[in-house]
Amino acid sequence: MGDRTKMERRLALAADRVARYERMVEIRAFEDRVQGLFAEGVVHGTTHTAQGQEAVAVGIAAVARPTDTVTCTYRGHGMGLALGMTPESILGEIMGREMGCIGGIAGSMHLVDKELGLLPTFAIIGAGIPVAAGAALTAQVKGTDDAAIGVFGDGASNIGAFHEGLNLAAIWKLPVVFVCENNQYGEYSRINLTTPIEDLADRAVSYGIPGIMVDGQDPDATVKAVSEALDRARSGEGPTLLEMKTYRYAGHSRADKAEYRPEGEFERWFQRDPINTFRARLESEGLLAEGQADEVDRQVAARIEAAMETVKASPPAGVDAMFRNIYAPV
Amino acid sequence: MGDRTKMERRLALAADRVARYERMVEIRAFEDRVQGLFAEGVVHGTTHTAQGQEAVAVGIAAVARPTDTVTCTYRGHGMGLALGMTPESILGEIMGREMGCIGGIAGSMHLVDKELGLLPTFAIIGAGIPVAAGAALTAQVKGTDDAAIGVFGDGASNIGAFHEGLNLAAIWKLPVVFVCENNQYGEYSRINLTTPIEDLADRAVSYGIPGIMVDGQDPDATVKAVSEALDRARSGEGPTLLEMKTYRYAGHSRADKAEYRPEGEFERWFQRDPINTFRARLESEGLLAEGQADEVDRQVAARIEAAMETVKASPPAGVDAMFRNIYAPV
Amino acid sequence: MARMRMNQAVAAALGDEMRQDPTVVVFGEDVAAAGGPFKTSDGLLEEFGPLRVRDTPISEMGFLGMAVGAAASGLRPVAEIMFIEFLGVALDQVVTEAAKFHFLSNGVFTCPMVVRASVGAGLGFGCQHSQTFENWLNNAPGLKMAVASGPQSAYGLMRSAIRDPNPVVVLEPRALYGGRGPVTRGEEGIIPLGEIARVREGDDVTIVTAGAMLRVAMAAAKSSDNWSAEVIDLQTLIPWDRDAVVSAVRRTGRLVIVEESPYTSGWGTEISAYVGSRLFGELKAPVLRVTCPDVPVPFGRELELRYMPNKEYVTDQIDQLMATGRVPEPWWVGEGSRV
Amino acid sequence: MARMRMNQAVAAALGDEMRQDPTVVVFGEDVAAAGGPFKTSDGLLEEFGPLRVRDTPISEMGFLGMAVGAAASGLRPVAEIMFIEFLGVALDQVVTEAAKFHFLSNGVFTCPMVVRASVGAGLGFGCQHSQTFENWLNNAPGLKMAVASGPQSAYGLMRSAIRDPNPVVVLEPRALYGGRGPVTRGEEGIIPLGEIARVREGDDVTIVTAGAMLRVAMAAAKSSDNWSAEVIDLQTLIPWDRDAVVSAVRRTGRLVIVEESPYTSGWGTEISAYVGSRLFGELKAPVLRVTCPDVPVPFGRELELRYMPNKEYVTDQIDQLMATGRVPEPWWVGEGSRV
Ligand SMILES: Cc1ncc(C[n+]2csc(CCOP(=O)(O)OP(=O)(O)O)c2C)c(N)n1
Ligand SMILES: Cc1ncc(C[n+]2csc(CCOP(=O)(O)OP(=O)(O)O)c2C)c(N)n1
Ligand SMILES: [Mg+2]
Ligand SMILES: [Mg+2]
Repeated sequence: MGDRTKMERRLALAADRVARYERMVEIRAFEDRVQGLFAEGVVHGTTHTAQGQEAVAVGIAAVARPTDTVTCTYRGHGMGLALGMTPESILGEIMGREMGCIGGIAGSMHLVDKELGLLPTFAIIGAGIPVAAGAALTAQVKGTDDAAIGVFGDGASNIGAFHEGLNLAAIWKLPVVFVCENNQYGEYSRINLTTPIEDLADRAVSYGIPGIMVDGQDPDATVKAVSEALDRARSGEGPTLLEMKTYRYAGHSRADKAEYRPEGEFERWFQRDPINTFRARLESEGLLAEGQADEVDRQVAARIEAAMETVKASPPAGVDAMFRNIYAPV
Repeated sequence: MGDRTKMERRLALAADRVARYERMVEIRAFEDRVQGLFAEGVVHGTTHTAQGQEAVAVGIAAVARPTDTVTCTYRGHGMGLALGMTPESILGEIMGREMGCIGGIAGSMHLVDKELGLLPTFAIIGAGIPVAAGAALTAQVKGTDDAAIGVFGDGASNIGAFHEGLNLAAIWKLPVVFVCENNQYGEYSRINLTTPIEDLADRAVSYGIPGIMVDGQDPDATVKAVSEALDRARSGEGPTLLEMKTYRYAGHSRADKAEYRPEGEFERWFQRDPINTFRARLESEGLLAEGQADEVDRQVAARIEAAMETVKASPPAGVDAMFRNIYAPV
Repeated sequence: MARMRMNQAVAAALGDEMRQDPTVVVFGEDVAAAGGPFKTSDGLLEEFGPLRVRDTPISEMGFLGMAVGAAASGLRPVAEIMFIEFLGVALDQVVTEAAKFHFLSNGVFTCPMVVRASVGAGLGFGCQHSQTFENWLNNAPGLKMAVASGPQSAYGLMRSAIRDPNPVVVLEPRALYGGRGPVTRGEEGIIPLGEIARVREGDDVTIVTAGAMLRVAMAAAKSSDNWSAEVIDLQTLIPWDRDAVVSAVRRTGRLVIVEESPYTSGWGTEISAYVGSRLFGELKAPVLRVTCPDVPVPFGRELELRYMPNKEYVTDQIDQLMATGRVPEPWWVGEGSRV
Repeated sequence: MARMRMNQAVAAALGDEMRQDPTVVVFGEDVAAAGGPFKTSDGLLEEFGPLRVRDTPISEMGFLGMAVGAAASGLRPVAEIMFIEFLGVALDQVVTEAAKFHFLSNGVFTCPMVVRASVGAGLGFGCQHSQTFENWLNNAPGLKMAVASGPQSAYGLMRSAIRDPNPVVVLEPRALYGGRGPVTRGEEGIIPLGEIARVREGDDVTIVTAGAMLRVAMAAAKSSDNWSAEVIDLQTLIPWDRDAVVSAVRRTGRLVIVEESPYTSGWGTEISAYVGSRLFGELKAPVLRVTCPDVPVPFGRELELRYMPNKEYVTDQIDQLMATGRVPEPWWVGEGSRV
């Protein structure tokens, strides 16, 4: 892995399934480490981690172009890493350091990287959905074949912005892919308590667009689904709703121990852990050699630890940062 | 007809199809007269009339109880009359008179009658939809078997409040019926320009509730559909979405001549005019005797003219009305 | 210099910018085929085509969100909110997303979007279609807000708003759409954001106003023999030109704000509080806010006219201020309402 | 008189009202099974059951609309908006529907609903989860708005809010939820809406504050030897008790507002403008607003503490006011930001 640039990190995923595996391992390790940080109480505020959902982020990043636009939520570290952001720039933001992607002034819920196509992530449920459609509008008006990807949760599919965003994108046939990460929970509520249907992909009916259920635990499946939906988008056929069935291993945020989960649920999902399953597949296909996976684990851990040290040693955001970038100069 | 009280007017519709016919004629005549008023320029502001949609309003009023709650839009005169409001109380409001249902302080878009179950009508698209669900919540919590009916347009089915209101009602199995008056237009835009699907009833799929298409030009059909949906609601089976296919004869509001309509469209719909069709049916069934319909027309016209005279002769809202009812006394 | 109605001036500004800048797009409910419910985009669809001029479904949250995304990725969207009240279903995108977009991108993204909204009373639309609601927007650093007071200002402010790299809300008093006036088009017609217009010179009192109240304030100022009033059209409400207003008031010694909004916490409240404190000890009279009462906007021509400040009322209030050196009671105190 | 945390006091108020009045229902996101994201409804589901205590889908517009309908038809709903920002997706129901409901029903319907919302900075939630946004609500006649400053006031105001026949928004500063204090329950613990609390006596200056800033203002008032400050907890922001504030300030001759909000058009602006004009010529010093700067709320403990007024800053500002009789520059002028 070493110290590749973020664009190298991004492009690595395109063709290389082993790189996708590595990135999933990185996300898992990063999120575990971040959770630890908060548990230690060294970081202010809150955080929302994405262990268990790695295959969704990697599936998107592997097929989207850097010139495509991605909107994402406060649960964004995994997506950021997948898209190519460095651990330092995310960790820096989480820890309020100048080297953070927003100068350390915004915290864990807000990540951004223009070169990688990531708009500032959204802490308001549903807000990023019509925004993704807006980026797709740009592509349509300018006549590029770029597309947009709007990522949001199962809970977000109940809010008005979801309905309005999908409807607008459908009627204008905008080049956008809506990815619903159905991780089974919105905060502390299981999806069935707040949502009267089983498969959120069915909501595509309301907009006359394809609604496709995807195994969100399988990076080959997520890559395929996103790739097909992006092709549809780029060729002018309009939006697609992808429901990625996945699972949130951690609690909703920093303090949540997820004690509301039915017994055995986590264990059942963990049997289909995206990392373990993918490793086994790559090993059986001969793409990962004996022992290579362990080596990846070690390298990743070292890389995260190094990032942690770098960030810890770096200066915090200064008071002056508060006054920067309020208005863009005319 | 004569001078029946509003409650008599309401109850008249329950069993008597001829009364429903008369009320439809009344609504048509009332709306035509109101349009004339605005064309003459004697009234301030704007108005939205409902010629062509009479069978929807009458269908609801015929089967809902006065203890049920109805939420409705700015296009509310027909619904108000159907529910039993007197022409005077509506005309008084339209013309800014003290005798108007809100004391003449609110104008054509806002009607109300608590005894008849009509909440203040909503001038913001979609706003009444979750409000209807809220009235249904009251019935559910109090354990009555009352229900609520939320009426809104085709255009409103694109706004977030629609999505959120139906979703909430569905997950809590609230006793509410959602009636979408699909009159083919939202303002000056034909529904196909803003809505990517043909049948709005299909949107029920998103909430796991029945979505039923109804011939909104046939009062027997609307009565039947609302009646079945109310039964469902009252027996605890939850909400229903009824899409009433109908047609707005007039323009969107006061000034609109509806020149954007495709040629022949009005004429095609007018062939299935709800009043004409229903009259023919009642005549063929022997419920309306020869010449009786014409007599109804005359009586209704006279009744509306009398109301007009009464209202014109009545005092306008005074300045003091501006300061009343801002806060309810503690 | 052509004479045109204010709605035509808006359409002219949109057209002129669209001609120069192919990234400007216009959308909203019935703005394309119908040319706008108030004809503020008449002719744009015909000239610029359906890719750049679009009718949206009724979904303000959706299409303002779309404006944010479009602005961030290279367009300059102008979205119409038909009546300012409808922003109540979409405020999040303006105040919590757009206003913070540049900040949240570490200064890398900009969000050059314009939200046009018609505002105000006077046309008999009743209490859910007649408000101004500047207060929804005036506590959101990152956002700009301007308000048109006639054809030229509608034209000039709109062009600046479209060029501005920040999200700008432009309020257009609905009652002014039909009013005609001369309009200078092109670069000379552009009015920079953040600057006042001194519309009238005067020595005894500075009237600060905006939007539809400009003509009321002007009428009052012209009609009085008792005092001579300078009249300032604030034009940009956020950020407002504090220095210009303070120095104007320092000269006359008196500040009167004429505003179409309920009394409590209208936009003029900030002007009053700021100037009152800054010029403490230098003023000859207390700052006076001439506003609407704290009630929902009534329907009915007479009541609506009564609701809004009018020439006679403004004149009378200033007469009293000059005579007594105290803030006079507003008219509605006699009607049983508190200030 | 039990000691409890403010979040417990909120739950106690809800429970006490629910016990007395079977029409009170509580709903919001995760308020039932989880007892509320901030544990402000802990135990209610267990005691009152799932008919009256409900978890909603994420749909603020939907469930506030539902509150309007429920209130109009015979319930007294209390709906939780987890962070005030989320009202940005639902403001319509509060400001355009609920606030005008009684008016639009000719006085026949009432709309006795309560919207609880947590507000403010201090917990590191970043710029989309730390604002106060009172300004969204302060120009909507028909609505009331109160803000809690600790356990007792959270308890007492909430009970009044639930009993009030009008829509009431109750703001709860999130940073105070964990703070403990004595709480008188029952009828004596109830605090009427529309009244101030004079929390401290003093002669030189009247500090008007609310919510989380009460403790800051108190700390400053207690620590100063240079001046003696009366401290008023405004408690109800709409309608605010003008007479009480005016007569208090008349006595001390100086008004300082301490407020957690950006400077421009925070709630204190109205207090400043109103009192400044009413007491023109009677004040010994200009009205001073001690607020946050006009920036998005920053993340990071140090920066957040810097962002909000703190004891030292309030003290220093008042020291300067007393010494110079002028409004001092706020701290951020030195940082390159305008006031
Ligand atoms: C409009 C709005 N309402 C409520 C919240 C609080 N909130 C933050 S995360 C969350 C749950 C979201 O669930 P889901 O969409 O499934 O995403 P996940 O957290 O599972 O990734 C809620 C309710 C919010 N941020 N915005
Ligand atoms: C939130 C909101 N957006 C826009 C409007 C303006 N508006 C009033 S009526 C209307 C069309 C509504 O169409 P539909 O729902 O089909 O009802 P119809 O008028 O046909 O009865 C629009 C866009 C509004 N009142 N509220
Ligand atoms: Mg989820
Ligand atoms: Mg319609």
